[in-house]
Order: sequence, then C-alpha cells, then structure tokens
Amino acid sequence: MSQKNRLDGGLIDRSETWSFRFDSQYYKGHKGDTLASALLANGVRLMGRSFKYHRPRGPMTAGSEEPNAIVELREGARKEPNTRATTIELYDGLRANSQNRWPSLAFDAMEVNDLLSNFFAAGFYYKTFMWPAAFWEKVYEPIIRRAAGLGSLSLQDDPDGYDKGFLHCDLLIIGGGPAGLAAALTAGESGARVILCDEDFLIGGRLNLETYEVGGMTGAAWAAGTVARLQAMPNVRVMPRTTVIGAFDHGIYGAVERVSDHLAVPEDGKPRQILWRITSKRALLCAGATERPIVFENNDRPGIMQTSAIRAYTNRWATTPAQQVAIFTNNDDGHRTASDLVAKGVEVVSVIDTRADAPTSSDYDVIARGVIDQTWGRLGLSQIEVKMPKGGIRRIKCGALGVSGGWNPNVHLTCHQGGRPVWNEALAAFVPSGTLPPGMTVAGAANGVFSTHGALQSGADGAKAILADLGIKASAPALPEAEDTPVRITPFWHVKTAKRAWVDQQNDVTAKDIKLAHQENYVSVEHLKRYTTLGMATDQGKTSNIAGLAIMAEVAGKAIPDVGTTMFRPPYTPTAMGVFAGRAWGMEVRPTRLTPSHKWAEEQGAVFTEAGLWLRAQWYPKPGETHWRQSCDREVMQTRKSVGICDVTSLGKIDVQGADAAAFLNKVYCNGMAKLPVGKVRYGLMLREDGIVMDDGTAARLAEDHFVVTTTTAKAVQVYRHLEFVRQCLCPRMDVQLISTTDAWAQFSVAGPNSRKLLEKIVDDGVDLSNDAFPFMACAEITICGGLRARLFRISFSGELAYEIAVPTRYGDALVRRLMQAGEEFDVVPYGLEALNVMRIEKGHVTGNELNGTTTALNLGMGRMVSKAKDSIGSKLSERPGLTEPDALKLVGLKPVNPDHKVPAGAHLMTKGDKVTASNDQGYVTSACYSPNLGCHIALGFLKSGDTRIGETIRLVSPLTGVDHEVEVVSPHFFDPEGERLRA
Amino acid sequence: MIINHPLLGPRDSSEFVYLGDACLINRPDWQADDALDQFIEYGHTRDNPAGLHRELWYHEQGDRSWLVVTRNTVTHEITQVELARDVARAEGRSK
Amino acid sequence: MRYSGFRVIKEALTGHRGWGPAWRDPDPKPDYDYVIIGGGGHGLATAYYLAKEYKQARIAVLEKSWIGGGNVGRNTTIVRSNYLLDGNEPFYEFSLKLWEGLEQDLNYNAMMSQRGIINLMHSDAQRDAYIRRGNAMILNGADAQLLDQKQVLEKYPFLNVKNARFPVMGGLLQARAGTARHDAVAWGYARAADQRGVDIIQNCEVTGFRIEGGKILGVETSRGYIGAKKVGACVAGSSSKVMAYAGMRLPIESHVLQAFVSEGLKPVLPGVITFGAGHFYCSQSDKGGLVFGGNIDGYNSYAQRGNLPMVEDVMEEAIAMFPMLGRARLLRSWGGIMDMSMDGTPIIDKTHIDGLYFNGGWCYGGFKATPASGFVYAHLLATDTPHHTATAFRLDRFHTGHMVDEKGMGNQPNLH
Amino acid sequence: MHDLAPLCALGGAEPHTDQVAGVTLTENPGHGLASVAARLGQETACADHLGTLLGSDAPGVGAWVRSDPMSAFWMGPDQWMVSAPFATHEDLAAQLIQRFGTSASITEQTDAWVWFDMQGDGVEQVMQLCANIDIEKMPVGAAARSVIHYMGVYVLRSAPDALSILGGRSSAGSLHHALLTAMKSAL
Repeated sequence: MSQKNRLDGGLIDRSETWSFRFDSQYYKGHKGDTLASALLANGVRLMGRSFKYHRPRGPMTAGSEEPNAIVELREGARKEPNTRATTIELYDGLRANSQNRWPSLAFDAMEVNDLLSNFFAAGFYYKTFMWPAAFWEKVYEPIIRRAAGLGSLSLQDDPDGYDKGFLHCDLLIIGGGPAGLAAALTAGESGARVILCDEDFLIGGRLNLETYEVGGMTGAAWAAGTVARLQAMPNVRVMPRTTVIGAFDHGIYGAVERVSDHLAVPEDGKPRQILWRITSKRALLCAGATERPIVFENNDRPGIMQTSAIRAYTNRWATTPAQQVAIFTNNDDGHRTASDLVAKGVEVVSVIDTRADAPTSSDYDVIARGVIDQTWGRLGLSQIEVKMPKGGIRRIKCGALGVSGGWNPNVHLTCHQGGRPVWNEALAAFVPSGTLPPGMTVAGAANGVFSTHGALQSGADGAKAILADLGIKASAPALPEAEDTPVRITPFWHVKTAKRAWVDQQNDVTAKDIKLAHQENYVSVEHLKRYTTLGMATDQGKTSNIAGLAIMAEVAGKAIPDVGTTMFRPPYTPTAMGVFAGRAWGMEVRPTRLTPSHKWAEEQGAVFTEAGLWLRAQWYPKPGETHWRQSCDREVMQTRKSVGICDVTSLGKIDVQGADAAAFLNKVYCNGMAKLPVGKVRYGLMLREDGIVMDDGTAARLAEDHFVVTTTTAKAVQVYRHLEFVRQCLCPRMDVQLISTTDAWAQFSVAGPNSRKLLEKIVDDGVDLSNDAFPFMACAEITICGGLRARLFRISFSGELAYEIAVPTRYGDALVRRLMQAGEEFDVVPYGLEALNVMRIEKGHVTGNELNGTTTALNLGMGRMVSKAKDSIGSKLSERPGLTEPDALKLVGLKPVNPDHKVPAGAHLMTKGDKVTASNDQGYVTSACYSPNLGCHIALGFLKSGDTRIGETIRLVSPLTGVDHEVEVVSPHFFDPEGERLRA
Repeated sequence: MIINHPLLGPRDSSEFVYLGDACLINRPDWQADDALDQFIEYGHTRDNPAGLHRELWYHEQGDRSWLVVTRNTVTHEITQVELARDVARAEGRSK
Repeated sequence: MRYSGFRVIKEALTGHRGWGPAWRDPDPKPDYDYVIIGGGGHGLATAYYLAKEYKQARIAVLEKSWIGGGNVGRNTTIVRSNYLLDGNEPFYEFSLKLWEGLEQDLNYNAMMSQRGIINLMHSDAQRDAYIRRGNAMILNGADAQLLDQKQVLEKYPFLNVKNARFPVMGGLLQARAGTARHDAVAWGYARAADQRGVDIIQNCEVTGFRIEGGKILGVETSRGYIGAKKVGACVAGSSSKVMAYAGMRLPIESHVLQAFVSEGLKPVLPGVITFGAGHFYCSQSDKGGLVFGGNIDGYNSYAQRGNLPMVEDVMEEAIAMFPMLGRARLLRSWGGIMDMSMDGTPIIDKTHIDGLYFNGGWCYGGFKATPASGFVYAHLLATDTPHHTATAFRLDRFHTGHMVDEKGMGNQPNLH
Repeated sequence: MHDLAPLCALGGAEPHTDQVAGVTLTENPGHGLASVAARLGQETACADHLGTLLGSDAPGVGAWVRSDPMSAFWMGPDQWMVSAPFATHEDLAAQLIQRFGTSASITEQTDAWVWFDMQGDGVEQVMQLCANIDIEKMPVGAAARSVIHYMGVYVLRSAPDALSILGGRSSAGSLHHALLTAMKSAL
C-alpha cells in the first residue's frame, strides 16, 4: 500500500523506509514516524473503537493526550495493550493490532451497543440488574466484564528488565519546548546543574510542529541547535523519551525514561525503561498546552481531530489525514492550520469559525459565525453539515476536520500536591494557581503564555528567577526573534443538539450524559466525574475535562470556575507497572541471606527454607529417605542419642558495651540482668511498652561492661531499632554503645550427650569444658583449632547438653566441616529447622508461633519473670486488668488421646462436650509436630486457665481442615521436664 | 520526602523508619502514684494535629540516629530537625 | 421513584426526562433529633439505618464538602469478613450479611460482587496462623476454605510460583467476600436515606460543639448553629480534629494510604487476591481496571497524597505475584487520610459528653464495614447500648487492656 | 596458627572479579575491620586516640581518612569503622582495645561485611542505578551509608573513578547481583 497521504518536507528520515504491520495489513513508514503518522500517511484513519458504544475511532491528537487511537503494540510476551498510536515510535518490523473489537476493526459486532445507546445512559447500571440478587454474579456481571476492558494482557511474564535510578540537580526542567529550551540554555550557561526532560523522542515541543521562524531559521532547526549546545554542557543532562510522571514532596520528581521502547527488543543487559527519582532544588514546569475540542453531534468520527494535531502531522510528519480538510474553530489557531495545509498543497475546503470577527483569507473559504451540526461517514469522515450564520445549512465533503476550542495549559503536575488551577477569562482556560508544589515554578504555554516569543522569554525569566533564588549568577544568552501573536478567542464549548455529542470520546460520555447527571443531582464535579465516568479513561481527561465542566456550568447556570476543576493525580501519563518494580522481581524481590554453612549444606543435599530473609537448612535427606519426616525424625533421635550440629547464625547478635551496659539491659528486659555474673548467660524476655512480649533471647556477659545479646531471626532488626530508641531517647545519659554483629560470627549449635566430647576435640589446650569449669549457662571467649578466636556459650534450645560456638564468619564453612569430621566417631548429624522445631516443642520452648504479638509473659507461663523491683519497658502496662485476667490463656502441652491423631497448629480448643461455636472457644494450638521420642504427635497451645487444667481431656476442633477429636492437656515440658540432660 | 539530618544534611526519607509523636520521649516515672494512668496516656493518646507535628524518625539506613522532626502534616513541610538524644537530654532525661 | 429494569427501558424510550434527583439538597433546619457529622459511607449508612431500623425522624447528615468524598470515594472496594479475633469477626460477618442484601434493600445497584478473596500464604508459620483464622471465621458463622498451591493456580494460573522468592504454599479463601462499586454505596445510602426523610446537607462543615453541663446541645457549622438531641461523629480521617472541639484526645493517628488503578484491561483477575509476604491486595473492576493497594506510607499526614517509595513498594509486590503485569500501566493513584487507631481496631462508643457519640479509628478497613458500622452506630445512638456485634469497640479498652489487635503489632498505628 | 581455611563472602576460596566494559568489580577480603564507639564523656579522648592512629584528625561526619596501615570512616555520632590489612591485623579489635583502653567500645566487624571495589570509567553511572547518593558531588575521601536494593551499604570514594561498597556479608550474593546488573545496564 502506498503512502498516499505523505507530503513533502517534515522531520522524518526518508532514507530509512521501514515496514510494519497493523492488524493483518502491511505498510511502509519512515524513521521519525509514529505509528499514527505512518498509518495516516498510508491513508488509514480508523485505528480503534470506543469503550462503551464501540464507535469507530481514529487519532484525535498527535501526542500523549490521545483518547482514541489506542492499540495493542507488539505480540507475544511483549504485548502492550492500550498503547497510544500517537506516541509509538515506529521501528522496522513493528507489529500492532487493534483492540476491543470482534471480529474485526472495520466490522465490530459490539457496535450494536451504539444502537442501544439510549439504554446505556450515564449510570444506568446503578438502576437495574438487581433482580434476582443471585443473577448479578451469575448472569449480568460476567456479560458486563466480558464486554468491558480495553486491550488484553499477554498473560506471560514480562521478559524485559527495568531499572531504578537516582539523579540530583539544581534545576529540573519539565518539557523541552521553547520555554524549556530557553530556560535550560539560561541555567546551563550559568553553570547550574540542569536536567531537561521531555516525553517526546525529538526535543523541541511545538517548535517541531509549527512553520514560523525562530531566530531566522525554522523552529525545529533552532531547537535542534539548542539541544546540541545543551548536550555539550557537562552540567546539563538532556533526557528525551523521559516523562516526568509525578511531583512528590520536597522537590522529588518521578521520571520514566523509555530506554528501549523504540526498539523491537532491548539490547542485552539494558532495561526497557528506567524510573528515575530526581531530587531537585527547583523545578520549572514547561509542559506546554493541549488543544481542546468543541463538542458537536457525531464529533467523534475518524478524521476529526485537533487542528494542532493536523498541523503537527502536516509539518513534522509530512502527512495529512485526508486530501480535503475542513476546520472548525473559535480562535485564530484553526487558521494557522489552514494556512499550513494550503502551503503543503492540501485542499482546505472551508474554515468554519464561530466568531463574528473571524479573519478572512484568500487561500480558503471562511464561514464566520458558522457551526457544525452534523457529520457523516461510518468508518471515517466523509461529509460535514454546517449551520450557516444566516440560517440554512451547507454540506461539505471532506475527509478530515480540524477542531479547535482553544488551548488548556498542561497544569497537571501543579496539582500533584493539592494545588488547584484558577480560571483565566482572557484565555478562557485554567492556569496554574499560586499554590504550586514548593520549589516549582511554571513557564510558557503551561503558564498561559502561548506565543513563541512569550514562551522563550518566560522560560528564560523563570530560569533567571530560580538562579537568583539559588544564589547562582545568571549569564543570560540572547533570545532569538520569534512570533508574538496574542491569543484571540471567543469561548465556544458545544453546539446544542438533541442527539449525541461526545465530550469524553474514549469512555463515550456525551453532553446528554452530563445533563442527565445534573438532572439527577450529581452536580459536584467529583459526582459528575464518577457518575458519568467523564475523564476516567486512559487519557485521564486531558481533552475532555474542561468541555465537561463548561457544559455542566451551562446547565447548572454557574460560571465554570464555580463548578470547579478536578484534581490531576500521578502519574501524568499511564506508566508501566514494571518500571516501578525495577529489578525487584522473581528471586530478586528481596535480598537473600545465606548462612556460613550454606555451601557445605548444599553439598549435603539439604532442603532449604525461607526464614526472615535467610535461607536455612530445613532437613538433610539421607539416601533412601523419601519423606521429610524420615530425615527429621532421624536428626532428632540421633541428636538426642549422640550429637547434632545446627547453623544458628541467623539469630540476631547485638554487641552491648559501656559502663551502663548492665543497667541498660535491665531496662529493656523485663527480668533482671543487672546482677548477671561475668562468664554467664541468661534467658531474657523483652516486652513492648504495651506489656506484650516483643522478643526473647539470651544475654551473655563477656565482661563487666560487655554483653552479647541474641534475638530471634525474625525480630533482629526491630529489636536493634528498639534498643537504639531506648538508648538515645529514653536513657540518653547511659554509657552504652550498640552495634550489630549478626553477620560477623558464624554460630553453630552443638547439641547432644556427646557434644562435650566432640567440642573437646577442637578446643585448644587449657580450655576446660568439664561441667564444673563450664557449667550450664556459662560463656567464654576461647581459641580452637590451634588459635582461632571463638566464643563458646553453654545454652540449649534442644534441651540436651548443648553448646553454641561462634567463630569469625569466614571460618564457618571450615568449622562445620571440622566438626562433622571430628564427630564421625559419634555419628554426628547435622540437623535442620524441622528437627530444631521438634526438639524445642518437646521442651516447651517458645518461638514466633507463641510470641505472636498478642501474648504476655503471663500467657507464656513466665509471669513471674516480670520484675516489679525495677523499671523496665512494658512492665507497667502489663498490669492492666485485661492482661492479667484470672482465666487468661496459658501455655500448655497437648497430646492426642488417640495416639494416631494429629494435633494440628491453628486448631481451636473447646471444653469437652461444648458446642463448637465462637462463644465456647477456649484457646488455640500454636505449634505442633510428631515427637519421635514420645512416639506421637504433640503440640503447644494457649488454653484459658491452662496451667490449672493439666490432665484434663478437651476437645480439639479445626472445622477448616475437618479435625475434631480429644486431646489431653499436659505440661509444655514434654521431654526431660527436670532439665537433667542439659545440666549433665 | 527529604529530611535535613542535623549531621548528614538532606537525606531521602526512605532511609528512615518512622515511629510517631515525639511525646514518646517523655516516658513517665514508673514510681509515680498514678504511674499506670500516665503510662496508658503515654502509650495511647495523641494530639494528632493537622499542622505542625514533632515526630520521631530513625535513620536506620544511615547513622542510626533517632531524630525529632518538626513537620507540617498538611503540607509535609519540615521546619526543624534535631537529634533526639539532644532533645531527650534537654528535656532532662538521664538514665 | 423506584429504580428497575423496566423503568430504565421506559426512560430510554422517553428521553430520560423522568429521572429525578437521587437526593435533595435541603437547607439545614434549626434543630434535629439526630445530627450525623460526616457524609461518608458510614455517616450516610448510620442515617439510613436510624431512619429505617429505629424509625427515627428528624435526622440530618452534615458533610463539609460533597458526600462520599472520603474513603468511600477512593478505596480498593474490598468486602470481606475474614478476621481472626472474636472482637472483630462477628461484626464483619454481620456486615457481610448486610452487603448480601444491600442492593435490594437500597434499591440501588452497588455491584456487590462475591467473587471471593484469597490470602496467599508463604510459610509454615503463616499457614498455621491462617488455619487458626479460618477456624475462627467458621466458628463465628462465616465461610472459609484452605487452598493448596494447585487450587490457587486454578484460579490465578499466571501467579508466579516458578521463581518466587517467597514460595506460594496456598491460600485462605473466603468465597463470599468480594468487591462493591464504592461510590455507588455512598449514593445508594444517600438516596435511600433521603427517601426516608433524612436531610443530607453538603458543604456544611462542623466548626464546634455547643455543650452545657456535660450535655450536647448542638453543633456550630459553616452554615450556622444546628441544634440536636444527639450528635454522632463519623468523620474518619478528621476524627482527632472534630473531637478536639469537645476537648477529647483520641488513641488515633491520621495517616496517608495510597490506592491505585490500572488502565482498563480484559478480565484477568477473577476475584480479590492478597500477597502474604508483604502487604498487597488486588482485584479487577467490572470496567476492567486493576484496583490495588498496599501499606500506608507510614507517617502522620492529612495531605491526601503519598510519596514514591510506597508506590514502588506496592508495584514490586504486584510484579512479584504477577510478573505478567509488567506491561500493564498504572493509570491513577490517590492518597486518603486513614484514622489509624492504636490497636488497628475501630471505636464505636459513647463519649464522656452526654449525647455525643464517636465512630472512628477504622484504619483502612472501613469500606467493608460500611453497612454494619452504620447499623450498630444507629443502634448505639438510638438505644444507648452497644450492638451485640460491636461490644469490643470501646473507647476505654486501652485503659482496661482489652485491646483488639488483629495483627499483633501493638500500640503503633502505622504498623496496623 | 590454626588450620581452618577461610572462605570469601561470595563463597569462593579466592575473591571474585567481574568486568563490564571499562569497569571492574572485585571482592576484597583483605580488610580487617573494627568499630570504635566513644564511651560517654570520653568522646575527645577517643577521637584523639583515633587521630594518633591515623596520623591526622579523626574522620568528621561523612568522611573517610585513609592512612597506613590504619584507615577509618565515620559511622555515626562518636562512632567510626577502622580498617587495616587483614593479613597483618586479623586481630584488629584486640589491638585497638589496647590502644583505646576505656575510652571506647571496640567491636570486631571484619566478617560482618563484604567489601567490593569498583573501579573504572563509568562508576558514577553505575552508582546512579544503585543508591540514592549524589555521586557526582561525592568527593574522594567521603563515606556515605545508603541502601542498594534493600541492603544497607557503606559507599566509600577512593578516587574519581573508584568506589568501595561494603554490604552485609550474609547477603553478599544479592549485593553482587545488584551491582553487576547495574554495571551491565549502565555501561
């Protein structure tokens, strides 16, 4: 197919001719084209269907405000639904498909909705589909959902990568039109650190779209020259293809750079897009303005577009939507388009100008005080009907119609921090208010300065003001000559009609819908928007909001500013979700922490599990073991029989030093720590200030003024934060210093009757591990394996004679290998989290399942640990009646009456014979396992007055998992209750 | 947001962890006659102003300082940043 | 005027001339029996149930701007009753039952859609906790099912389990949960309340209380003094501000929560699904937009806008669950003021002032509670006794130590 | 001397090295580390000891003073991280305790960290994709604590084209992945 609507000139590179496909049809275009410009050049106006009525649609704009020409770009896993043809950079081999139509774009069965439009008036769905109630999910909604939605996702994982980055500057300039370029030049030459962002791939804004001269050359040439100058400055960063999406607090802006979207596939290792978090001292918004439509009957046909868009296609992309073009305008801008078209040899059949004082022209026919009251052409405009000033109508054949209702400054980013634009009568438009995001100023068309000269000037002035503000001396470059025509506009919003005239084209919101909303008292702008869905489409109302407001103002008999304006919220244009996630997906969602024995454990074929951010060995399968329970039971039995080794490095370790270290720990632990002797370890319970248990662990006193504190794996970070809070905010005159040493030491538990014998083989001479010299709860700094510094703690989570030994992390791998080797004679086993869990449940030791953020020391059976002889965090509030009720939950052990039964965690506890209802709920199971030592399943749980109900048979229910049987309440210390083994 | 750290200068708020109202520095005396009531008030009741708010931020990914930040909860403007330790000392907290 | 399919057809054929205002815009009367402060979902529902269930006349709802503009106007539309604690579950289950008949009751289609919610679980401990919760739900008469990974994948085949940093072990499903069209809930209650004679007065900001001898007499407003026998505050994010007029300090902090919607897409998510290894919840509206959110930003704020780090955090969790969403586009984000209470649970109670009542501290769970909150608040206002499903929502629970801390986070609002 | 063989943080017996375009990333196990925190009221004495050790003033806020054999950077108020060659100072903490006596709390930190050196043309562009540091304005001899993909790090500037990045040792693999990915993307 030939490019029959391709004109001369333009800013496309004709030396590069590319082939692309839209739906089933192949076309040719050039480097520098957008998909929309290339399709128009090929005579294609129909590019999409509307959301509700499936009306045929073509491009209305030439930019990111496009409501109609949205397509599915690319195919397979890279498919991007709802992509604006007007911003898609053409590349060789591009594939795009029309969306939300069936079976084809030209013939869409859903177009039947258009015939039924009377039944689909605004909000109709709030008034029906209610009977019978069950039909909503079963019948009505599925139909609605299938019909709704725009494009479709690939449902395949996005194959491309995204980056996040951080930039800092004195001045961020948003938009590279005349204002932005003049500002960048001024600030750049003054030596300020400048970042210039523009969403377009060709910087210059309207300078690239207009024909008038700047400094004796074309605007495009001046823009290109200026960009080159800026790029040569080391203090200026020019960022094309970069959309500033949001203005956040304190000068932080989000900007998305489309690094690879103009390529078929990103280069190796390169991201598709980058989310830049730009920290700026000041920002200058030079985002330009958007031409708005006039609303009239059937104003949505393919071929009807902004006059500025037609001008853009003509001048920049050397293409026209049709060979006969008409213009409908209420300001001089429409005439610019007419002249540019004539200059390019396109026939301008008529310029219909709503104004009495419309300018005349020798190049084209002008109808002053005319309006368009009807159009024809099902899949593309073929004819318009003009209501003549003196009455009567004239029909004019044309394939395109340019419409101009005036211009709206792009104030969006000025609203991101609550600022609301104000109405400017002269421009008949909203302009930025005084309440801008701190540090932001506005220049050029975005500030209502529409002439090229004015934009250049205000950009330069804006930059100067900012430089002065920052104390940077401004060296202002001379500004080029440019046109300075004033705005001439007579507001005209819509041509009254009983039929449908579109305001929001994508969502099919018509003037009638707005009137209906008013009739039903959805008058507040927010109600209007929500009831009619005006401005809620993917174009975010960029072309529809003001017309909607104007019509509401008219029917409500108010002035436009009294009707109000709607808030614009981030992002400025719809933004790929992937770019916000950056590299954080798949296995990289969060960092992974590895224990010092990880490499060795992998060699053993260990199965790992997630704990905090750590990967910890869950069990170590032996050949022949087919079920994890076999491995787990073996590890437990062998540890209790002889000796086992477990990597416990992930437990938090905090070094606490200083003259007041003991007093400090006495404050943060509810139990006494002050009198802990040097060389001893003590179990400690930390409460939150509200009296609930925060965490538990041990404190080892290595010297009068030196403790090492452990936390649970899960709470290490919170506990450290809490300790710093107490140190700095509550006890600022204590001499205590903190630092985390979690990663510094590889720590292994060596547990079991033979643990002493095993350790004796690796500790250096002179280290006496005998029970007298190194009893239960002793600790010491020693050396092992011929001089390596190590820390030894005689503590036991398993309930066995056990030690924890720590060495500098880099030796952890060697140590575990050495321990295994030295332990061969005892048949030493490594054990994982599952075995650890079984052994601690057998001992009634608590973990996160019991410390669930709602349990008190009392619940845990440790009420007496909360010392009242001193002040400690949480002690006071733990005295509240609700936390000390006589029938409070108490930690108990649970055993099934029938030994074959399980005691599943999460089950609830009831008094025997009670009905299974919430009111009879007596408690719940927190931790459960199979105990190979007891030969049955056992569990820990909380039971009302549990401590007084030992021996009682109660009912265990888990309706969710279909469990209901009897269990016996027993002491939580199932195994070696007297603790003889760990003292052996 | 940007918090102007008294020692380190402007730092992105994502390096910090927020706790709440700076009144949390004024932990009651455990031996006061109405200590329990004081602790209940201290632990739960807040002015929650729409305007200037003195609040505690912890520079977790920085120098581990707790800061008292004076911030407008309507505009998010930050007008003062102090080291919480200095504030606590100035308010007479000791050991 | 009743809404019906027949009516819609009749109006379509006659040019929609017959539709009247959904609610009136009356001027305030000098005094009322009941003044409800706050024209959000809860306030409008309260007025409706007062008028309907407790046959109270002379009721006004005072709204400082436009009704339904608070959290009911911008939320992630999730309706569920999958709570753990006895203080909560009966109330939310009562609410869900009200939702199930809401449209017929209001004669307004709020598009309550019971498409189910799945909370994903990623660890043994989390599974144990979910089993406990699912059991609590069933014990309280709600529905719950435990799904394994395969069952979850049947509903969400594109869920990332292949290279998931946090393995998906399954999920807790409440099939009766779902979503509702949030604006329509406010409008439906407003219209139904209006039809029962409730005066809905917009652009009427309360600026103070008139209190004498410990008893409420009425409220000062931007539209003059309005007398009232009983006043019920129901102002969510503005709770501390309004109750300060009565000299009260609350166990509440106001925080900002952001919510997000994507461009319209053909259906991909059948129901509501939440990420268990962080905080992310997502569904798809009938219009096709993915509606999702995560944590609050975490600092006190009345600014109604959030910041970039939380936006990134939420999207990371979205992509962690559904890597196929990488090329879907975020269309719009909002920030709303959340009245975060000290234990994450609301307060519905009398105050120390006779005739002044308080309803707030909804954190960001208020939408699903709208019907029940209105119902039990109406009950309290009318009878001066708490409704049997809401006895735990007391103002003095922090004194007595009867906190209702669903997440076990303690007295730090930004953790709930 | 003991006979346990050390491993590098990335799991190898030898340090790991990568090269992308003109930038090399090298794991450097050759530093002994210890934190020095002044005791209450001993701030000056502690800073003086550190100064003598470095042959200059103790590093101020955000500064890194390099000297031979000892170097130090500022960690927080009255707190520094001291480094020295591991080969000769594996017992750095013990040595410092002798030096500082009761004027400071000393804690061994050698294996709490993985130390990466990044050198070459383009390190600034790489760092812009990693951490929210104004790297273009970061002078040689500066030390900044920051975050790289959820991991707390210290970034030290040793030369215009050279940075050192210290991260938690247990997450060395994730940090290495983040740095290498950024190098491939930026260079």
